[in-house]
Amino acid sequence: MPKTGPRRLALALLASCAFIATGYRAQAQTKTIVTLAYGSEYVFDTNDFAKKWYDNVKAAFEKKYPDAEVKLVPIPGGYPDIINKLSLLYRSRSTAPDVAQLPTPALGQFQSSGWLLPMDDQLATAGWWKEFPDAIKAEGQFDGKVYAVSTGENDSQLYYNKAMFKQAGLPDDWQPKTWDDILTAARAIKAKVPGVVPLWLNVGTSSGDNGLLQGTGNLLNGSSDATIQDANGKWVVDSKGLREVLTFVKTMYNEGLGDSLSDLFSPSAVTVPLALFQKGKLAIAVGSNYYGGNWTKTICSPCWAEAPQTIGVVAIPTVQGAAPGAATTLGGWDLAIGAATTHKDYAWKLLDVMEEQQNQIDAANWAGFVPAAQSYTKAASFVDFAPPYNAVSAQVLPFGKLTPAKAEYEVWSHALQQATGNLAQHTDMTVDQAIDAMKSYVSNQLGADQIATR
Amino acid sequence: MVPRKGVDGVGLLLLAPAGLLLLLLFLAPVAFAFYLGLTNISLAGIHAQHYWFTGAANLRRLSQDNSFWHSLWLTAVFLFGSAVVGVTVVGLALAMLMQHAHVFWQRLAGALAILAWMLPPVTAALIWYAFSTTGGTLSLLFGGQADPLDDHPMLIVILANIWATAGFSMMVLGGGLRGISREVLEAARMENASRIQTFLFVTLPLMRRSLVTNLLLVTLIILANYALTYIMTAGGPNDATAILPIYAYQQGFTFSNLGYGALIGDVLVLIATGFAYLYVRAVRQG
Amino acid sequence: MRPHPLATALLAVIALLFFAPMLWLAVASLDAHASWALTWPSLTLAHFRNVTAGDYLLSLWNTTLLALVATIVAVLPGIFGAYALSRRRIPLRDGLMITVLFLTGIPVGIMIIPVFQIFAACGWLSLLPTGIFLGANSLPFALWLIKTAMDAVPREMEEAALMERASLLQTIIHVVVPASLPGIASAAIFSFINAWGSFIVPLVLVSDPDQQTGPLTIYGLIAAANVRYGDIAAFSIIYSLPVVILYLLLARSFSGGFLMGGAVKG
Amino acid sequence: MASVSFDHVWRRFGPHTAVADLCLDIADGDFLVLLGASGCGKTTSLRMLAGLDEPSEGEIRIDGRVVNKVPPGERDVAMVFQSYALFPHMTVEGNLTFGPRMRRENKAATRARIAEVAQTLELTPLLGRRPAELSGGQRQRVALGRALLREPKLFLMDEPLSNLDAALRGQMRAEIVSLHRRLGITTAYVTHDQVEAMTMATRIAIMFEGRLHQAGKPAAIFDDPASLRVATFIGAPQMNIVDGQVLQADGVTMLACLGTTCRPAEGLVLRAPAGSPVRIGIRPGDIAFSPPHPGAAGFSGAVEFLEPMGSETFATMRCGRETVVVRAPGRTPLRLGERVTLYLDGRFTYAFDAEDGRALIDRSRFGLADLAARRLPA
Repeated sequence: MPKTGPRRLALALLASCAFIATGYRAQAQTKTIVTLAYGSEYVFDTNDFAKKWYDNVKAAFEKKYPDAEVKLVPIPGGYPDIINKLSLLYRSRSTAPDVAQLPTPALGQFQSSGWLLPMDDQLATAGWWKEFPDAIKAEGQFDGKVYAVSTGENDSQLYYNKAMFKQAGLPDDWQPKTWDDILTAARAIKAKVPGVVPLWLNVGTSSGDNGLLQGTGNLLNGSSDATIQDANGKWVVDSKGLREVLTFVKTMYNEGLGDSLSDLFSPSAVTVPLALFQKGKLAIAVGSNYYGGNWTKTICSPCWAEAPQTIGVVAIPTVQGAAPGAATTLGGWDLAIGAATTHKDYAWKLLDVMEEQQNQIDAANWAGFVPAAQSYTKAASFVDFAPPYNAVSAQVLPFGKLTPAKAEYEVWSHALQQATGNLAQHTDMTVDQAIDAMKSYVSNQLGADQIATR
Repeated sequence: MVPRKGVDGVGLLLLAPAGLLLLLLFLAPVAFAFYLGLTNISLAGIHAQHYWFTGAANLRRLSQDNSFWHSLWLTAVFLFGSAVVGVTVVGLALAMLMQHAHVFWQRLAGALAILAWMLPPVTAALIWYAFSTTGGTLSLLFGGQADPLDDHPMLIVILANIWATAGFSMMVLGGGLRGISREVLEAARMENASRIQTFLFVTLPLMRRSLVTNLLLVTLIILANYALTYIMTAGGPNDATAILPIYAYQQGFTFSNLGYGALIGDVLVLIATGFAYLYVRAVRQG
Repeated sequence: MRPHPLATALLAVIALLFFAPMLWLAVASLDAHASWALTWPSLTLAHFRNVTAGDYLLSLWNTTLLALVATIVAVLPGIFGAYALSRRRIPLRDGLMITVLFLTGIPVGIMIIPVFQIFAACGWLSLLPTGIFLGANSLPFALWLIKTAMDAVPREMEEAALMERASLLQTIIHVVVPASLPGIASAAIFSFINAWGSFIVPLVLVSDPDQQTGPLTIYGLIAAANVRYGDIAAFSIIYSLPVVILYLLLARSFSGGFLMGGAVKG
Repeated sequence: MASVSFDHVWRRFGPHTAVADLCLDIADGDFLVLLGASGCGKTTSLRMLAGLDEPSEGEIRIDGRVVNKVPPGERDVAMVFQSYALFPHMTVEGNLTFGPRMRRENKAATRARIAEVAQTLELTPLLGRRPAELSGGQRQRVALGRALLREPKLFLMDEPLSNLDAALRGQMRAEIVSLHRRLGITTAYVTHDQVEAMTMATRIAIMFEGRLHQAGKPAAIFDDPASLRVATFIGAPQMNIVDGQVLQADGVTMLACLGTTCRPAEGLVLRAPAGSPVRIGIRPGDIAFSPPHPGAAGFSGAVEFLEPMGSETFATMRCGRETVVVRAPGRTPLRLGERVTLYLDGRFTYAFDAEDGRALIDRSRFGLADLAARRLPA
């Protein structure tokens, strides 16, 4: 063997590394390519609608700007998977998407990572932006600049089966004023209507933060004290509000008013009530605004066009009926431009196309959103898509509260999910124990000086 | 000819591709993981791009992290149940029964056990999720309303891991059993030993080495293959199955603490290294 | 030996237990109204039709590519490396072998974060480099398996080739490799299955959706807003098929238990 | 065909010396058997000759050319390994063609050669089989065939018959010998089996612990062992060794042992001073039950043990403090415990130095036949 052997080998290895590295980037491009990343299996009601909507956006954009091309980057999996994948994509300049659809609660993390570009200048010229309610404008705002804009909001409401209510001697035009009213109705159902789940409320860790948004988070926002992070930036682990929520969960599961653990803890827990309602197995649910849309003929997931005759909808009351008398979480999906983009003009133009009225209403209908722009929420094509549900969800939207847009929020959220899950699973657990567990978990993860009790 | 003195250039050249691959794509990342474990790098947030060495801060946090110690305990239970009790016992039972059963069932059981081992973890997880959730096959055996996965999550996860690894164990132990000379067993029979006595006093002692190496290998395999558990339960319900690899993933990817997650991963590396060390010793002593 | 009825009965029970979880997969893949529950199916082939098109096939193709790259990366350097370790004078050989053995015990999940950092910096977040990484990941075990097999090849056989004026490369290719083929084959199968089933690695390291692999497709479906149980089951069956075929092809060698026999002997 | 010469060859493995100062010539056309117990360095010597190993010191020459650094493939030697080293994944034909394929020899010519060699070794019907499907003898012939196909100038064989059963071994012995006679190729053959050495070799080289003790024609090694080690190694049952003394009486040198004396044959020189203690060696067949010449002095022995072998019986006799084995006829009248008188024959009595075991009687001028024909002195 000649002495140069190892060196030649090293050179060959280096060359092949360079080849791999460049081979994937150096495809000849004539058009400007704008990448658009989004959750393909989770955000829209079915993946067919996701495909349809993004294909529409792509076609519309490319028609308007013939020298540019949209490369779709669909991300499969559930809520945490989408966040993880997006975080990973952003970490490398070569894979960071130009435009991405991000969930509201994760915006703070993405912004503070330096991955997002502020777009105040462009927004100043956008008509739709002026129609956004302030609460929704705020969700993408950090240090006075806007980094993300809503592309649809989710809020929650109470759904109930009118036929079962009749059978249980309850009014079919139900107007609960307090949480006790909800429990009372559930108890009546349990007594009079056998074989059905009286009340659905998402608890536990299986759906991640999203489970909280569609479940107990709504109660917290309607409690006496909804503070999650106090004025000093500390995380609230014991408060009157938290105790009210945990007591509600404990009462509900101690009395057997809730669903089975396997439904609650399944990875697709948040969609369980949809199927249960359709099968006539569920009386009341604290659920997200998209249920109504899912039942329509258009979405058909599951198909149940007759739902409005059976399933009523009403705002979730506050704990004792205090003003404003309705509570909901607020959270949706936002569009943001990546800081690593090399053509931010096209990125903005793509974002602008996505915010057009028809696209926003399609997204709202197909993904079960409430559009952010106020004129869109009043458009017949939205309201009449899923009556009476869409009207109610549009009404409660202004009462929504945002969750803190911090990475640490995930820890707090996980602790509350654990607390509610444990109360549902272990009927002998007390509220004090649940609070203690939450306190120790958060102080463990974030540090003892980062927690607060109120 | 291998040169007797000096540097064996040809030998080193032959070893070079494998050595470089291991160095660049194995040892370097492991070393890097130990470094990251002592930094404040996060998946997203202000420390995503700009992170730095934080010394013993993560270590201090680890020592006070109840979730970590709980997770360590869960890992011990999990490994004991699946590797020590499960795979060794089931694997040995399979290997022994294979020698004595009717050939049809021998083939069938062997094929199923090895198939279960070869199935991709995602498929195995899917199968077991469906098997053990309400309404699933297992649930039907208890009347259809039972919810084994949520009522006994650790047990089910252990069973799933046994199911997915016993075939491997069966092959290793089967090899060991075949290595025992028939004459030794016949000698025991000539001494009037019963089947059970023969098993206890002849077969088992002769299998000692196979059993030990099998146990250690299986432990490493199960520890590495946490995708099965992750997909079935994601550590739930309520962290009941949050074994160390899952807790590391959770810290890194759910809570965004990549650095702290890496440190928990490092603990796992140390545990795995411990088992590997025991394995080497067992092999050496043979 | 004469089969023992009790042993047969026990083994039959175990066989059934191993089969029971698989039942759902078969039923759900053919059931028009599939769910997690095991129910009498209303037969349909729609699920199989659904999952043998477009993106599904693409993800299978990607998995195949990934597994093949990983196998080649593990086996080729594995053969030459194992030969060097088995036959050549390598300084600190025992230390190296023990290091290699330690490496086999390190869970791949641990390396995912640093490897991601490295790949992101290199611009390698795609299928081919991921396959190379998975190959490197299987390499220690492959080295160990192949070396064990080569140690068992009589040196005289190589010397006989040497006497016939065969070069070192010819000797390795024509004599050593065929003679240690069982070990090499098990290393190849191990690497292939490892990469084929790999879930977390491509999840993190492959960024292009067009390069998504089979397990991610399944996982994506499980966590979807709208779970298509039948499609998942059907796709899982198709995705697992190559592994089953591999098993059937090699069933005879497996029954010999060769796969680990060598490695365990150390 | 070739001649070989080992010139002060040493081979050390760390502190261990496998071959020490080996000087040995193999003449053109010789069948040299390297004989010795396992670990004596004979295989190492062969491997150095093959080029599979390299001397630490000294030179090996083939046809006068120093080959120390010549790779095995270029020495024009062929080797048959103890395990045959057949390639298990190739057919018999594949094994035979391997070498020519490696050397890129003409394919048609190779085919013709294979047919010829297969014919010679009766391998023709086996060409399509794999080694696993062959019997031990057949494998042996394939290994031989592979070596033959080379048409080498030197044949090396490393215990080629040790894996065969006794009957087959005898048959193959004859085949190899006749092959050698026909082809006349210089052969170096390693074995620990003295029967193989005696029956096959034209010359034998005996090694102990890395050292060559004696080289010569088989009969010469048997008749005139250069040392006690060689004397006891060759011949079965072993030569009896007893303590003795050199006596000088009336100007006649005598050997005394077993309570009797004997005189070496005339013309043999005993290289030891009178009165010195020696080791006396007598082969079992050279102890007689009747006086070899009138007036010969006998000694008494008691039958301790009988080993009837059919055509002969070996009797272990106790003679005072010593025990000797004596060859008796097959249907011997001897009974256990019986006391008989035995006689030594001075012509066939060997003497060795009590210290270093070297032979004290120089017999190189006489073969045993010469001695047997010679009348004994009274």
